[in-house]
Amino acid sequence: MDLRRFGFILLIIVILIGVVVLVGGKTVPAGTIIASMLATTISVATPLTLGAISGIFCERAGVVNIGIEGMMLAAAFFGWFAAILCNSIWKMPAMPSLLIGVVIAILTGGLMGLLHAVLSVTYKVDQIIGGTVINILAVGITGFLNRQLFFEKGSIFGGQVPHAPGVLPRLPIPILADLPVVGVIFRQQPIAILAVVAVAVTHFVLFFTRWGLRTRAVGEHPRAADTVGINVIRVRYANVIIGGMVAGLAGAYFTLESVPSFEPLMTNGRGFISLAAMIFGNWSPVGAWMAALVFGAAQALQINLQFFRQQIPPAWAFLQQAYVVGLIPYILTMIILTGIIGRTTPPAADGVAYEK
Amino acid sequence: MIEPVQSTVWQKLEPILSAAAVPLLAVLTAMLVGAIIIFIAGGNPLDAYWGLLEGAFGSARAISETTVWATPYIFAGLAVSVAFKGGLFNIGAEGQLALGAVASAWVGYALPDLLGLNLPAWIHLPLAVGAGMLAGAIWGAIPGWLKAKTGAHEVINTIMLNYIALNLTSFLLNGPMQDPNPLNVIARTPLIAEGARMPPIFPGYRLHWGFVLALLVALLIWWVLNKTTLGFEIRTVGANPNAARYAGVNVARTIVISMTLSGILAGLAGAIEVTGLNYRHELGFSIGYGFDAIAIALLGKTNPLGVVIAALLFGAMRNGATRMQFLTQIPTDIISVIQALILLFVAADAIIRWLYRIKVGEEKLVLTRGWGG
Amino acid sequence: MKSEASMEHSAEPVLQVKGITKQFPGVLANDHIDLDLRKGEIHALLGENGAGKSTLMNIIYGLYQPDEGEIWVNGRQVVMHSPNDAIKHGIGMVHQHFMLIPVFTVAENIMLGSETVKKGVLDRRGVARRVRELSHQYGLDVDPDALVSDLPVGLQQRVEIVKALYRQADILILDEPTAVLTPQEADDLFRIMRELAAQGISIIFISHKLKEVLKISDRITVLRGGRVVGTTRPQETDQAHLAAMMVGREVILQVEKSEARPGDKVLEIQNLNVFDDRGVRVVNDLSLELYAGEVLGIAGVQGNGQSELVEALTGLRHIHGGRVLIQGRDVTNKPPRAITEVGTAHIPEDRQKFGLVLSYPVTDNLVLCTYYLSPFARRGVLNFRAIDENGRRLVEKFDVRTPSPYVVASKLSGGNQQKVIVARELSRPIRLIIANQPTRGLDVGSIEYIHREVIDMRDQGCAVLLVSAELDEIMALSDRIAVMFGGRIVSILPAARADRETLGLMMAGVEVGHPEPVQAVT
Amino acid sequence: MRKFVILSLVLAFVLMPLAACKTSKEPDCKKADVFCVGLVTDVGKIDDKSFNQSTWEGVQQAQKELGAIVKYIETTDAKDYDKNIAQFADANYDVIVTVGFALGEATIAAGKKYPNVKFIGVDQFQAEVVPNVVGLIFPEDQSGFLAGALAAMMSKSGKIGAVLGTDAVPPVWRFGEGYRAGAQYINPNIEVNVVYHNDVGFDKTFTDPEWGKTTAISMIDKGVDVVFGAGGKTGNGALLGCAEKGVMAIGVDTDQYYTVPEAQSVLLTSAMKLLTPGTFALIKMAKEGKFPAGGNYVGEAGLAPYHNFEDKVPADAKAKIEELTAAFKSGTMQTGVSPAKPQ
Repeated sequence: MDLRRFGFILLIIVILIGVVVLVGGKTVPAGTIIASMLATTISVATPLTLGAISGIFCERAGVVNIGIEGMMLAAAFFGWFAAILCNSIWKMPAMPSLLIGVVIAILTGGLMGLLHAVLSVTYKVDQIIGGTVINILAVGITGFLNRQLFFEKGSIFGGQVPHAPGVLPRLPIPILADLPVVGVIFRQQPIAILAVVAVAVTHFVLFFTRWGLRTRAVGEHPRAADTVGINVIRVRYANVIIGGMVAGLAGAYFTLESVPSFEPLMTNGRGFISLAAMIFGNWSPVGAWMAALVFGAAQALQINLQFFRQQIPPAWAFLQQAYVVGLIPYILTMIILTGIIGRTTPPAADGVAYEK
Repeated sequence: MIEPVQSTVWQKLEPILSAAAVPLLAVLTAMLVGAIIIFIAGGNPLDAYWGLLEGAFGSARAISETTVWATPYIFAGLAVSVAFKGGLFNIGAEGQLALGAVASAWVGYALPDLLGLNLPAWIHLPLAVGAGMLAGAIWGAIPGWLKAKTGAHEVINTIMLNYIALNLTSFLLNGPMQDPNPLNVIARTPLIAEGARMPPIFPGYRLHWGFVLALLVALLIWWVLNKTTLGFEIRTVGANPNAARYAGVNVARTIVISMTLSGILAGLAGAIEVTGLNYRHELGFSIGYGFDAIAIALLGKTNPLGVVIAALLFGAMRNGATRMQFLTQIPTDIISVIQALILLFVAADAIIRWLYRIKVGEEKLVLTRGWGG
Repeated sequence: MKSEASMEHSAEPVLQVKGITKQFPGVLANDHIDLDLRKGEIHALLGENGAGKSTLMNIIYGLYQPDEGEIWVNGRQVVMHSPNDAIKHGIGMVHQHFMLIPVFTVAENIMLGSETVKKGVLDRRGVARRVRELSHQYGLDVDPDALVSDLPVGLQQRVEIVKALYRQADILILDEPTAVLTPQEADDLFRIMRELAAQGISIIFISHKLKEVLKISDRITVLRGGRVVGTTRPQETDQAHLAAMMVGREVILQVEKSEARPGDKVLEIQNLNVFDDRGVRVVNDLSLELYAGEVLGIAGVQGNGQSELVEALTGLRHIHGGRVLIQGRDVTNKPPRAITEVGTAHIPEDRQKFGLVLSYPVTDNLVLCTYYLSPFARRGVLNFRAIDENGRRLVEKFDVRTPSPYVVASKLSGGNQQKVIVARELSRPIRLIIANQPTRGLDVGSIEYIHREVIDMRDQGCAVLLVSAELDEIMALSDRIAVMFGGRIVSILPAARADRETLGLMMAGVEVGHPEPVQAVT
Repeated sequence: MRKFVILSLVLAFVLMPLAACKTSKEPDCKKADVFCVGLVTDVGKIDDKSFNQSTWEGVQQAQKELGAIVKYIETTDAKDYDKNIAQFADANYDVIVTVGFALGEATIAAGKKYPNVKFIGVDQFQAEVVPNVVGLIFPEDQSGFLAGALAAMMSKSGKIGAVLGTDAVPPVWRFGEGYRAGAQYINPNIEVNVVYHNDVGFDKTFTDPEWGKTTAISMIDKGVDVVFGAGGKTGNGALLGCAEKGVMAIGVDTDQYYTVPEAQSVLLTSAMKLLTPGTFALIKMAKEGKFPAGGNYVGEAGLAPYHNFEDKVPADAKAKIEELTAAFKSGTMQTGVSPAKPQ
């Protein structure tokens, strides 16, 4: 695997954390800062990681997916909707409601994936347009339903935002969770844990199983796959739908794990950042995960630099500007794309509809 | 062997017919589906659409407002179309538009003080608009150049540049460029000088010369694309970059030109909003123009004249939405749903062809060949 | 000479196709084709491009569904819905364009589609073992752990064969297997084929090269225009006869042409060095001179740097060392346009990918590299009257078969598409023609037409650089023949003194002594 | 055939609404006995769980208690302000509520254009006096000040924080700076960490709970033990973060003990800015003909009940808050926070 790239990515994370330690070290012990940076980094990285994994499933099978954003948003909404339906209408206890919510979110993602597959595999619609359709559709539908269902007339809850079942609990890993600084890493909520599991599983599936071999073959040279009797269409459908489901899980993170509420547009462009993370990590699950961590660290940096505003030396005053720090992930991505740090090589047949 | 002359006529006619059919049917189908959604949501579709229509065309003022909405849509739609013609996908219209607005606003209010004199309109207005075009040009040229030089895919780069532009604008409007007037509490620039403003065409109506300009620019773009060597090069690179290279077209250069031109048009959209309508740039305006522009370009089949029609349609919807909500209190989000459906049906025209049993096949526009690493 | 093995078994047919018919829009690709293959025989399927060979094979292999007809394997009728069925019935196919995934290893490519899995994990080691066994059994040595992208063509072809054998194929379809091989590599392949046949594998061998067909096969079936013309045995026929069956009339393999009258030096290449996309040096210190009024043929097996050479000459590929002069003007690393402007015509390798914009009307394609010049454009504005006029004239002159000059190029047949390119390139004021595989995949009619045009241009004083993988074409057209191997010109000799065998050896890089170093013939 | 299909559909498209035009029935607001109230939102949705929604609830109260006919229009783009106000004015609505400082100028302009219509400009400080336009403003700085003071008195670590929407919105900025001032008024060397959510689009800054929560937790990790969450859902996110960490939280706008039940256990109080009652009060005055003649109407602000912390907040702290509240009421005390963020 591309060690040079990983080294570079790790370096960035260390630098980002280092900056904060340098700035805030005087007032807050370094250990505490690192711990809090790690915590923020991981929680921000969770949806990005899953989003990127979603992208990897689609693109390794040769289907470009810029609809991750929309898939997340729709899943976030319907998952949350299902959860509160169970909880406050059908009076189920919180835990089952949440779990049902997660399942619905995943299914929603799967449906969006199916739509994408129908458009780009069956109808051979330009895949980027297909993704754009999904993004716009998701914004419209969620915005419209959110209003119709939860606001005054037509609202099933009589205008009141119903009592939400809360969020998924943290599942600390026994001994590890009590470690000093790094302990936070082992005190995560289910979806955050699943994200890391997903990275490992995806890596295994892609590179060590029949499914993965065939998926990659379809993404690299569909005709060759066809001639050895692999059903290109089916493989692409399957992977795009799986990709959608993973994006759905990412969506669930927003409304069922992070906060118990839905807001229009709450995914806030994270789907696109996931896409960047995927490319950043050169279409490899581990790489994408690390890229997501970089973006997480950048976000953490931004929050912490505001927190330590007073401590920032005047020479570095520009760091106080949330705007300036906010640019880091985007600029990084563009640099990566130029291929300065190792060329990014997408699957050969990525984005090309398969004509028999 | 068909007789050439009449064959030319047919060649010119046939595509127009088949091109117009699908988008039109797509719009109608989307409206019908939208009606069903409204109905399920407990609203009265007929009332809603009536409101929409009334709000968009019900009166002279309504029509004027529709053009006001359509103007930026035309520019942005053209921007995306030009990129499409060149085989490029410009998702960055949003950012290019925002920076265009910022730039022309700055020239609009700051230049007189800098020079210490009030410029006459015939200098100031062109300068302000030009600044917007320049800003857009730069923001479009960057991804174009990166694509030409490094093969970095423009889609992801334009998305990134959108966020950068967003942060940049917020920063400027909250800080350096904020209206210093003590009564002002909003993240917005000062009003631009009289000299930099585009007068309304009829007193009392907001319909401004920017709309006329938009129509002219659409014609110009159509002419450039179809009647000039530059257009020929852009289209050739878009249709088959390899053949273009073999034929001696400078592909890299053409890519940069297409994206720059695209950026200029998007920047123009922002500049005109400032100089023709708001007379200042205010944070939060232009939310969602970028994606609407893509929908418009596709609905218009990337044909400049088609784009104008599509833009008028989208403008009418956005404008009429207010009236619709006033009459029926149906959330304006339904417009987004309908627009997404339109885009869906236009993109997957096979669905439409199947629904309405349209036989003619037309080659679908292939805009992207993966990320190109 | 034929393998004894095949004789014994030549009784029961392992594969029979009866009345296969396949209609494509416009063409009847297969018209009630009957064919039978016996156990352990090598059955050649002969026919020129477009005769329907590949279509038939794709049907047998389940890639296409026939409109009519039956397929019988080992006496049982079968229906091939997909390659899966073909594989199930022991049919393996080696495609003309290899179906290998470059970024995969040999083992991965071979197992793809019929993977063995241990506890959910791919059993790479097991596959590698099996591959070694097979390659040993049939004397093809392939390393299962190598990356396909690193292998030479010959080896990739063997990987394809192992791929088929790995799936227990006892019927093997080889589609134009020698197209990309040197005569010597081809001989290796033939050795392998006999070995396979000897061990009871039945082989369908597709080709349009008479000599090798006669050399290797037990039986020969000739296709023409989608029909079976007849089946015969090597010993009952000869080249001329086969050729006649193939094209329906005696082919004039020799284009009759007057003696060349070389004039001044048009193209001069000095110590040219060019790298390919992977940064490998593929044109190696190459020097060459080309004179007005002569055709210089570059013979060589594909992938010996010819394409890169042409790209370098036409400004499409960066030149790392050396100089290129056209009519004395240094055009080294000049952009393509600058080079066309000094009077160079370029007929590219792949007409659809590089030669045409398929979505453009013929008229626009005819001005693809002159659109910016008067009379087609003035001050950046296109003059469509001139463009249309030009289109109509050239369609007339070059006899492009099209309903109208305004039809989009994609609607034209391959031959006519090529004619459009030729028309575009040759209708300009030119001194130098660089043609790369100008007749690949064309029907005899078009081939002859294009050969004529080339010779006419030569007689009008053009210098012609002809790159072709078809030795016959090279020999028919050239006044001098340069053999290219490993990025070098191994030797240049007058066409008169060239014979297939020596050329073949040279193409394989074998040093062949020459009475005297040959320069331009005068 | 195809042309026929197109034609017929075009016809359908044109006729459908025409067929419908009878069905729409508008209440006649011209009649004296019909009291109509319209609301125009800022760029942003009516259900933003922030100022738009709180104001709308005030209007709805007017519907229940005054039998008013109420409607709202959501502004999708700043350029529509005038148009949307005109929708109501042209329909002879009696009162038009415009929400948000951004509509300030548009409201004044409309007030002059439609002298018979009463305009209520929420969060708009109206410097110019137009008889039928009243700005509904709140001393956010004061309730922020009280929140800060209480936080300073309750904090053990000497570190308190605030998670806010963008400071480009004056009320938010005033809450934040008031909070800072109040804390330092109690304890000059207390560490106050105020973080604004500036790095996203204007439309997202109030609806990014995930960011609010992440930020709050990041603060708490660094020893902050009281967090003030102000800014729609973003602020609520902060409260949820506190709930998770079991750290004291202070809500905003309304008594969030009821709007964010998940945070009840940690909710110390809320820095209130009573939009809903304020809006209703003004509408009521308009209905009863007691509408103020221009200028500004200062709405109610202050701290909400302590609820679960009733007996955890020491008496002297309560006393101090009482004292400060009184001082602000009487005007003997100023927060020293300017009305808007200095350039």
